[in-house]
Amino acid sequence: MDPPFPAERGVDVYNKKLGMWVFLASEVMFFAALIGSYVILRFGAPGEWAKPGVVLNIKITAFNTFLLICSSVSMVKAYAAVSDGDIGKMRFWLLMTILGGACFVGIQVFEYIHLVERGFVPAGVREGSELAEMVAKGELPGATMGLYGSTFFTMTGFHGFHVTCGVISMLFLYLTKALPGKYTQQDHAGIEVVGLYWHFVDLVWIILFTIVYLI
Amino acid sequence: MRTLGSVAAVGGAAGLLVLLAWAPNTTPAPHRAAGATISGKIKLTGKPAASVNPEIDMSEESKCAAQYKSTPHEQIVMANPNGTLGNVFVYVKSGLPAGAKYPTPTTPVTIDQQGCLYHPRVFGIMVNQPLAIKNSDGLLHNIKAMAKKNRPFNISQPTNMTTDRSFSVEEVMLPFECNVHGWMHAFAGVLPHPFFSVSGADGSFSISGLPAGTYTIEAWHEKYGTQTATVTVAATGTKTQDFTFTAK
Amino acid sequence: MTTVAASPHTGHAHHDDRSFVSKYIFSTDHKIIGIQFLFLSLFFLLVGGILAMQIRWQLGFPGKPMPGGGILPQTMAPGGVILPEYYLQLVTMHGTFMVFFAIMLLLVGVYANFIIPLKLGAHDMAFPRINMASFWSAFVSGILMLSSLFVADGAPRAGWTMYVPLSARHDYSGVGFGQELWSISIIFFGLSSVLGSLNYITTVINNRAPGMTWFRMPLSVWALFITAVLGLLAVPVLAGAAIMLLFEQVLGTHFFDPSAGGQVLLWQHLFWFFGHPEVYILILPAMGLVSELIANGSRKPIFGYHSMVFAIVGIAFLSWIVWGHHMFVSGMNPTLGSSFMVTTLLIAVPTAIKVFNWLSTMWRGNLRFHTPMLHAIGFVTMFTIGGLSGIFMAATPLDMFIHDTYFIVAHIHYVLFGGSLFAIFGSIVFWFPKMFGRMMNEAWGKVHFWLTFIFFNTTFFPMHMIGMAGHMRRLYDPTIYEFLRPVQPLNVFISVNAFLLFAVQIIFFVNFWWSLFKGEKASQNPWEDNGLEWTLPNPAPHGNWETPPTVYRGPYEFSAPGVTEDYLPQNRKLPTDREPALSPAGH
Amino acid sequence: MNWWLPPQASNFAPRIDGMFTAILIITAIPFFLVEIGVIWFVFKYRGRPGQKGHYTHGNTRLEMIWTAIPAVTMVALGLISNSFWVQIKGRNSVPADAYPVGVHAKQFEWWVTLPGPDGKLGRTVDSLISKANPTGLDTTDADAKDDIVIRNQLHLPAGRPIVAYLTAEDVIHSFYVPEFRVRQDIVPGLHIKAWFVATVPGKYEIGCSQLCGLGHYKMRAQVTVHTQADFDAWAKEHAPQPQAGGE
Repeated sequence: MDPPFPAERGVDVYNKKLGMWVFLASEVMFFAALIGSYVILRFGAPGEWAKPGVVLNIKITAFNTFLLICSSVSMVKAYAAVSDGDIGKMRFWLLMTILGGACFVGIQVFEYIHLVERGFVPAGVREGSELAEMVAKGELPGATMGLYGSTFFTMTGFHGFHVTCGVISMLFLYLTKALPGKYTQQDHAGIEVVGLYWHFVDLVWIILFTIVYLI
Repeated sequence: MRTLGSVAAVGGAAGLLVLLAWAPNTTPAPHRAAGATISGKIKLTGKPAASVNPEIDMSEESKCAAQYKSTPHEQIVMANPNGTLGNVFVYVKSGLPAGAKYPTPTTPVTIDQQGCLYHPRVFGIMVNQPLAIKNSDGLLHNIKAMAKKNRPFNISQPTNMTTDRSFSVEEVMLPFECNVHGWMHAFAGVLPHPFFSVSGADGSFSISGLPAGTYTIEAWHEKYGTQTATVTVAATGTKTQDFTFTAK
Repeated sequence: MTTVAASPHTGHAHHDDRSFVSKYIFSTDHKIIGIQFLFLSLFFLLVGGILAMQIRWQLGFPGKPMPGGGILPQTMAPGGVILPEYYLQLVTMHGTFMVFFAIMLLLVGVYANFIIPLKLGAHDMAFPRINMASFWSAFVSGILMLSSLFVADGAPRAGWTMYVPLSARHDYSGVGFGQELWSISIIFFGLSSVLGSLNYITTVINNRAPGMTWFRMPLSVWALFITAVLGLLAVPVLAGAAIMLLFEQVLGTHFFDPSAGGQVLLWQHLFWFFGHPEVYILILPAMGLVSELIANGSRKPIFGYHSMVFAIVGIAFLSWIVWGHHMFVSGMNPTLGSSFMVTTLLIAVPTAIKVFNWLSTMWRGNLRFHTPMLHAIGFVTMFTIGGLSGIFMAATPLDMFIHDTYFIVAHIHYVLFGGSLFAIFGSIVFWFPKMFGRMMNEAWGKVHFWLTFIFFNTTFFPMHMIGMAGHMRRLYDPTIYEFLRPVQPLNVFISVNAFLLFAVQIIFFVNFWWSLFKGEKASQNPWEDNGLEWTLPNPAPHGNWETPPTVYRGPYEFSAPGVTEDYLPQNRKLPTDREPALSPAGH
Repeated sequence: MNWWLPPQASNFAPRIDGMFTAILIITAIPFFLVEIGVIWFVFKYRGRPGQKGHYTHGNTRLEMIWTAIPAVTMVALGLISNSFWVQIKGRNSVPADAYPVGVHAKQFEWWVTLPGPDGKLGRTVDSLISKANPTGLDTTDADAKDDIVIRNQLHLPAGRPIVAYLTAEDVIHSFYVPEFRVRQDIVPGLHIKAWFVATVPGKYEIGCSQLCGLGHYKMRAQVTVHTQADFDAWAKEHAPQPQAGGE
């Protein structure tokens, strides 16, 4: 029950927002499990980890990261706009956010396709592929490529899944709430709540980008 | 929706797997048409090292150990007194008319686990022909079929019993092992046609019922590898083709 | 997902004009969802029991054809003789069903849903639709898990703890698709659990009726609240692990594959990091529910309410830093073992506080031995044994001997059956009138309790002994071992009593179904309890309250001086009570 | 049948059993306190119509007491058992003169390597593992020449420290000898040591106590503890034939 139904004072946060905070707590644990496993596996790995930038294309992903951060900013702008009661601006910035997220997913899919073509798969390196030759030449450490593939695709894959969910729910809000003008200066919980989720996803990506691509 | 979806998916997948595992074959027993025969002997030159067939310590399986007067040995190399080699799988590798279909026999091939060894150790079986896995020891054996092309299985038989299985695609050779008794190994040649044979105690084999043509024959031994030969046969009559393996 | 959270709920108890489907199947009413969970979890409780009976048959009479086993397919039990592969499936699925789908759903699914809003004086959960989603994903999860028994090569065979590499490699275990189904099912289960938890937490924080301050909340709500926090944070870890396991099977990843640098112990760390909070998810709510029953049955305020709350919080906190005690002999660094031992032993402290407080609650009470009270007393006595036997395995050197023996099996059954299940039986009887408007039959309820109590002990106590004799877990045929042949008669004894234990549960099921339709109509407050739920008609209407109740006192004001009855509902206004300060509307 | 712990046959057994008894006594106190308390209250305070319970919300001092006592006991217990734990499994607890034996677990067999006269175990290499050489013993290694490799049998000299080098080929197994009170999981990819002293000559059993698959219950080996003299005789008699360890 959302207030005004009279209730004992809880935290001064309305239910949907509180619910999202609570949900994000569980998301933190989920990613903590994946990232923690990655850290453990990488430190316990038999020998060298592949050098950054050899398998993964840092430039494209860096741009992708930039894109996601921008979409976070546009989300903030959308929220600011609706708080000022400027519905038109809110629509615009929400659309920008959706586009940013969609592009991110698109680029990630493109990146996956490219990696698989080069022979980088969750199981490690595909026989007879370009990367397999590099392993044979000793440019890549064969011993750890299996772990590399497993952790990379699992972590980035599930992040991508979260971004997709975010884009879908934002699109849903845009079509069912923003366009029909259901959001007002007083009532715009959806924007704020989905915004929280979006910033979280963004934050997770910055961590992933650092530990998976850069280090 | 999601509920129905996943349930249906699971159901479907389950059904599919079941079909794969237990595809029934009701084709009548083939009546082998008269045709050419390829027969011969598998010769063995040289003397295999004593260590080639290691001793088996069956002490913990008294039931099995009781069946042997002297210490049992593995039968990796079955060197016959007459200088021939047994347990060699000989089969037509290629040359058969493309697209020819051969009826699947319904009579099962039986592999018996007796005295903690597989009998036979090497055998041929046709695709979809039933394989009767028999446990005559009355103690736990597990049968692990380490198939690459077929669906692998790993089942157990805690007591006297028979389990039926079959294989859906050609696979030469398909190894079996028992993990409870690490020395137990067997090999099956799964073929889509009936033109195979295993050399016996006299080292001889014979493949009959072949239509006229030129065939590549392969002889396989679990330790000494494979040898091939090309043989041309007329509509009838017998061709002799020997193989010679060298003991290492 | 956030969009689902929108809840256009209008809390009007009168003119309930919902269609049958929206009322009973895709219902958003927390009470209906609780009842749906009740039927679902009781079903899985039955399934788990049936599997257990087959396990006991094989252990008591190894290799003998099982009566009625003939109906099982050749791949499970040819001629009724259970095969090792089927035995391992039984062991695995019994654990999985009982832990995840029976006990956990009964406590967290049924009572969190049914009790929290009622006891807090809320119209419904904070997010009714998420609540519904939580039930249906649990349902899907259960169906998937059940279906794994029927796919080719059957259900998983690696034990409910799914230790890799056995669970990760089909050629090691001989399992097929069933293994993947376990992981998929667990992922759905995780979703359900998280959706449920965030609902409970939000509701408890924000939707308490005026005057229902934190320390006026019933202990059951406290326990369920803390449990929800544990579930919220622990289950995602399991989901993550299950996903890795799934990828290991279908994508050929190498997380747990030592030949490619993966780490086998990683799974155990992830699993038990979830698994130990899970253990308390399975017992904390039971403790809370029992506190209600004991206070009501003793007609006395709960002894040391605050220390009870702090004990719950303490146990919950410790549960995060004890997971290693499942891994003392797993090859984990022994120094870690030392620290985990200390934290584990410390859990005995809050647990002891609770037990002593229950005991002192009965002290100088005016005890009413209704069925719920009997079950509550059963809980206290049996849980004490389970708790104390835990100290044996907490001591690392001793654990080296009894780990993975039947001593552990005995311990967990004393906690989960003697503990949780007694609390659940008691609670079902206690809240039955509020759920269905009828009473369960008291006489048969008492018979069921006593027979269960007796056969429970004759079944599980001897397990301590065969454990001391060194009886390993998950053995298909213990008589293979010379040192176990002497204890085989005890195995037979256990099996026979297990069958009897199962048989007497029929009394409960019959009583349950009979009372559902024929039980005597319940008065509004049949147990003379103080909880807000008892101020509602039976069964409670949709939306619970037309005007929210106002709370003036704690939940355990039994036998209060200056009141004629020996109970005092939380919302009855005495002349001395002041109105609570309301939170500003729309805070 | 035996209603108590199995016979003691290792240096650890007496102390572990001692702990068992000690904890049994410690736990017996609260056990009887609670159970007798419950029974007593059930009879003494059974409900009488028209009567009320005693109205109290608790007693802080009392609660302090029954918080403090368990806390102290548990910490003490922890410290005591930890000192012992360190002796059993501690990183450098293995005596220097311990007699090494290799125990290699695979579905569903135990392969034991005894060092032979030189008292040194030969190097083992996973890549060498084959049907003919189940432990992957590297025969080029000088120490390996006299190693004795046997299946499902473990022969030990009594009265001297033994250190078992535990390796697993496929899944997790667990080395467990009840009479020794010794249990250690064997994890693929890890090299784990377990040490003990077998004190009483005789025959015992190794059981696999970690679920390892279809044949788990059948994964059993015989332990024979000899007196030093018998052991040497046995070792001489089973000195490896040239082909021990395959070609």
